[in-house]
Amino acid sequence: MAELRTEEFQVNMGPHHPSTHGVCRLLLTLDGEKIIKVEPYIGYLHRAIEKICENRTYPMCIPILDRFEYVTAMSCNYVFSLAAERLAEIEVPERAEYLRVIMLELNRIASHMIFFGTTVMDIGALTPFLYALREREMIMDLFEMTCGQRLTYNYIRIGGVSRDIPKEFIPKCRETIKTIDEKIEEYKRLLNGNPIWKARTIGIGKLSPELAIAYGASGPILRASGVEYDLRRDDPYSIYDRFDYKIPTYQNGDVYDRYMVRLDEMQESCKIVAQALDGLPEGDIRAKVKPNFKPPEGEVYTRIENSRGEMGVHLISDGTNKPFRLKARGGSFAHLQLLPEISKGCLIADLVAIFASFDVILPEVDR
Amino acid sequence: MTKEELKSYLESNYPELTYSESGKYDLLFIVEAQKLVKTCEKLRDDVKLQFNYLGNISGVDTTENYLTVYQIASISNKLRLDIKVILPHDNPSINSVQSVWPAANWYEREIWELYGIEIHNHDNLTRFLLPDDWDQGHPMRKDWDAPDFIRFPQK
Amino acid sequence: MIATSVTFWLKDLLGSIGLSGDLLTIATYGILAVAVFSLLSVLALFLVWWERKVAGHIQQRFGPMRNGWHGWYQTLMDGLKLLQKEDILVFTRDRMVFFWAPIMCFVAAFAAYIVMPFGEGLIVADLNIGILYIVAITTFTIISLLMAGWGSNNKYALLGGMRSAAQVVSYEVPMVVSILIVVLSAESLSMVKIVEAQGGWIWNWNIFKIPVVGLVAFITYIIAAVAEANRTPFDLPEAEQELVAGFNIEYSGMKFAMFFLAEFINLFTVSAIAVTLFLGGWQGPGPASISFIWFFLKTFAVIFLLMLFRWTYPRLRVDQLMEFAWKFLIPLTFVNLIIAAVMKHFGWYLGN
Amino acid sequence: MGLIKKLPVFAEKVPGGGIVTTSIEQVLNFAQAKSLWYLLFGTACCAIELMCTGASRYDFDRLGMIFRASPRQSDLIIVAGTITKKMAPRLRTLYDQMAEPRYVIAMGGCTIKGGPFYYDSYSVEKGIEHIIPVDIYIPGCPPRPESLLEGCLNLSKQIQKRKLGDWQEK
Amino acid sequence: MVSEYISVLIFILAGIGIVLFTFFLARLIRPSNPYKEKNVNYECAETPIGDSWIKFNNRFYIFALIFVIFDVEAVFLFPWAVAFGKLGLYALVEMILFILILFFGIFYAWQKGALKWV
Repeated sequence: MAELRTEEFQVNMGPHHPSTHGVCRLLLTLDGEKIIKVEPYIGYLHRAIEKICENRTYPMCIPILDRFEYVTAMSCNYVFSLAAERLAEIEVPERAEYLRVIMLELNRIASHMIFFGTTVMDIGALTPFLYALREREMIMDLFEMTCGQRLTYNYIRIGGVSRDIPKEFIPKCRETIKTIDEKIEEYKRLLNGNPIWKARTIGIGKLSPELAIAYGASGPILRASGVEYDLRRDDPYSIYDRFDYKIPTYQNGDVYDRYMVRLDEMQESCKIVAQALDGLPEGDIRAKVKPNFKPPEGEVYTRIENSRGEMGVHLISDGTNKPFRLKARGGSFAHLQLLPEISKGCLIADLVAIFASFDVILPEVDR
Repeated sequence: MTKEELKSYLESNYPELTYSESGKYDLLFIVEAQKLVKTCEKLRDDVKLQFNYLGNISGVDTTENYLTVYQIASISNKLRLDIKVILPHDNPSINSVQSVWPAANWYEREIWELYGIEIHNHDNLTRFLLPDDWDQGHPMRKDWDAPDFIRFPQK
Repeated sequence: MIATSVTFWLKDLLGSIGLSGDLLTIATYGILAVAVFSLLSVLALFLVWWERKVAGHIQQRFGPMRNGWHGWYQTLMDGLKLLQKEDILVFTRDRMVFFWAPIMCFVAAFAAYIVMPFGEGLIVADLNIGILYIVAITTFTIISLLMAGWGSNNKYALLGGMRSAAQVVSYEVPMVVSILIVVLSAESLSMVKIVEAQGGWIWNWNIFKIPVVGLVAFITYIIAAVAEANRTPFDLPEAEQELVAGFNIEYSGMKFAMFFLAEFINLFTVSAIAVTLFLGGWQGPGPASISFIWFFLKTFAVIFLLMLFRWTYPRLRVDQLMEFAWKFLIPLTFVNLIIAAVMKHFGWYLGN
Repeated sequence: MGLIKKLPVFAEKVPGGGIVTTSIEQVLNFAQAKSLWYLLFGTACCAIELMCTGASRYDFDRLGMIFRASPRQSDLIIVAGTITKKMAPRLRTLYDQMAEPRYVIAMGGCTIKGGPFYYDSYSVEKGIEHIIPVDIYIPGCPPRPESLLEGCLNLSKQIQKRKLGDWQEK
Repeated sequence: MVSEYISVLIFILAGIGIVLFTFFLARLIRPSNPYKEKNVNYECAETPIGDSWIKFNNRFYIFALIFVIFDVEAVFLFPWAVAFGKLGLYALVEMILFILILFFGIFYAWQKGALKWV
């Protein structure tokens, strides 16, 4: 075909756009429908969490960090508590560790449910979104009966957890993870055989393992590119070494693999929760921590495996009751950076699919 | 490689790195600002270490100095390491490690914006987290103040 | 022409009060136009409500519940509300194009109903080029969408309009060729004749009458029709997740309502054509006076099928959509047409 | 244009005209109140609860509320989540671009007064009422879906109390 | 006596009339408050960059061109289909040839990459 000269034009995608999952602005340079260039602009949700945490005592930081990554608020609670515990060298009681694992894994499932729903919706199927949220509600019920909140929990505290689970929790939790496990099989049946779904996801947004590592990708995105790396196993924390679970890894690094990794991960999380419920010991739920918690001077970088990859907290203490510096690191920050690299030359519809498959959540980027 | 082995390996093979006691859980080494990029390249290309993954870069204002802390990891060898650079309080500047880990791009932009640390050899230093018409300086600095920012007294 | 035709009945009625000549014809068609419009408004209101109920039940919720029994007057409220909405006129728009696009969209959808046989004798005018006329007039929808996209001077709208033009144009060909198979079988373009040719038992319906070929033609027609009506999985022109709202992004109030109305009228049109061409139209047991019931039952069944598609499938990408049309659907329909012609020539048809 | 505003003036002169005005007013307000299409807009935590409210268990569609992605076609903007100083002008733009009559629900603590946590933050807008006029405030961090539904029902009641042509004043 | 095709004209006029009437009705009761910020183009709450009336990517037009060929073909096929019974074997063979020639056309376009999107 002879080259006909056409004009490139620039379109703003966001900050108010249904598929940016929040307030991210992508400045697209387009030629027809083809994307020449993507420039992310962030900061529309920059709430200065790091600055205001320097102004709070340690226990007061936990509810603020809830809002750092509200879809998996348990992880935020946990990573901060872990950092503080490592600074002050606090031993956490056995039962608290088990409860933490149960909550973290349930929260991971809830977060992946949101991913599943929004991704499938962005590719055009509206119904699975509602199915995913229906299952998520069951987990919300469990959280609600434990800590009274649906989204921002403030449950995992320095030295343990805030309160014990009620009696009805265990049977209900078993039932929930059983249902969810079945439902995930149903999702797979619903979508994986669908030729449109396959055409829209397989081979789209390929991410090579080298590029993924160079750009600091982590979590499911790294695993979808064929790098078997999971901080639960490779940088052990809590009691994850006691459970038997697989680390789902796929090789192609496309949208489909990122989606499959997360679906499989939900099922693995169900397994971990079941084992943790079996092994749940009796005992204290919190170590003795003074209300005016003052860790000794020092600094620590703690990282855990969140549903969006490596979530880290760099905590510097100067011996007072307030953190001297708190730097929160979320997986999405690195992933959003990766977006311009792999979405060159694809169509708008693909960009939406890739963005969705990264499962970027904006407060984690903007903080 | 365990933590102790890594520490002794780094101490024997990397004279430019000095061990710091303040790191509580992970290893923390201090490097001079001029040697940063070279050392990082060496760490990344070292076959025994392969620190190919940059997790995070934090900027810190200690009121006497500025620090940038690089949290790096090796995916294949499952190692963790923190590298700290101490910068002077007047006109702090540092070389970009973007050539070593492309991931550094945004972290360095953030440090440039929030701490006012100059980054050399960076390809895209533009407004980032703050509003486009922001003119109130670098908010993460400890001495930063603004009318609607309330600082609580330290106990 | 049968005397039971509603047009002739109306003509008689108007003739008896003293009208005659051209004025009589014009008055007759004028009254019928208003009648068809009323019917279509009610149908569109019902279809929107039904769509929301179907969507709700597929998604394990209820859909509208609060406004009347199971929300039966919900869409009426929506319409009344849209009537009260401000009409936003973007400064940079193209005045004429922006204004005429919704009108054209509605008129294109509305004018197709001249030749729609709702029942035996329930047809406005049995034009002898019936089906060709429908194909021609509904194509105006593309132009209106393109006009809407261009006239708004909005990049998302422009992309939506361009997409819809490319899409409808591509799916026009398989649709026309699928229709040709029926024309070949009935040897007429008149909608009434096509339906009458399918009288008698169920195997006289075109879908069964031409073994296999008829079924394939029906399926290709439905696929093309879904694309023509801009519904999922081919709803690219207004893909919410990609183009925010597509071609109608700048339209508000009544102008948007016209697009909305036209969309659902088109949905009914394509289903009614599918019924007329392939599923025997009004044919069914019972006297002629209840034939319209059969027509509506069948049409609603087809619409229900299209709704199921909409709420279960993901959306195709624009290049995949085009490739599917040009590389698969068009060759398939042409091969199908050749086979149908050969079968017709050798008389391998069922029935009649 | 805007003839409806003059209707009460005419109607007063006609005997029984008041009844006509009132009934038209009631019908129009009822239609508005029963068909609130909300703008798909959320910034932070509250957006997740907004999503949950649209989903199966709570189901906005029951009340006749569906989401529209374009502000031109929506009646209601549910400001779900923190509005920062960078986002504030964009929120104003969005509000400006909505077709009247338009309503605003401020959902969650951040939109009411800058949130329970961000009172000393340099980048958070302390309440959206200095950006756009608000009809309903829903407290909570984030509010539960039930309270959002309650807020929407209250808005619906509020709309039904309006006088003819009132919405033009805003 | 006008033919029944006048119905098309009447329906189109009636359609336009009905829509204009509803627009008029809406004009009576809707509020109207245009101001500068409201009437700028919506582009995800940002100010639009540049005009959207530009030389657009030609992809869309190529499909339109190919479509014209096929639609003209369909127009030829309609009379053939109607009169098929009377024409016999000759028409059948003729039309198969005609379709095949067009097929070569589409394959040519396919080979040349005209059916590829990007």
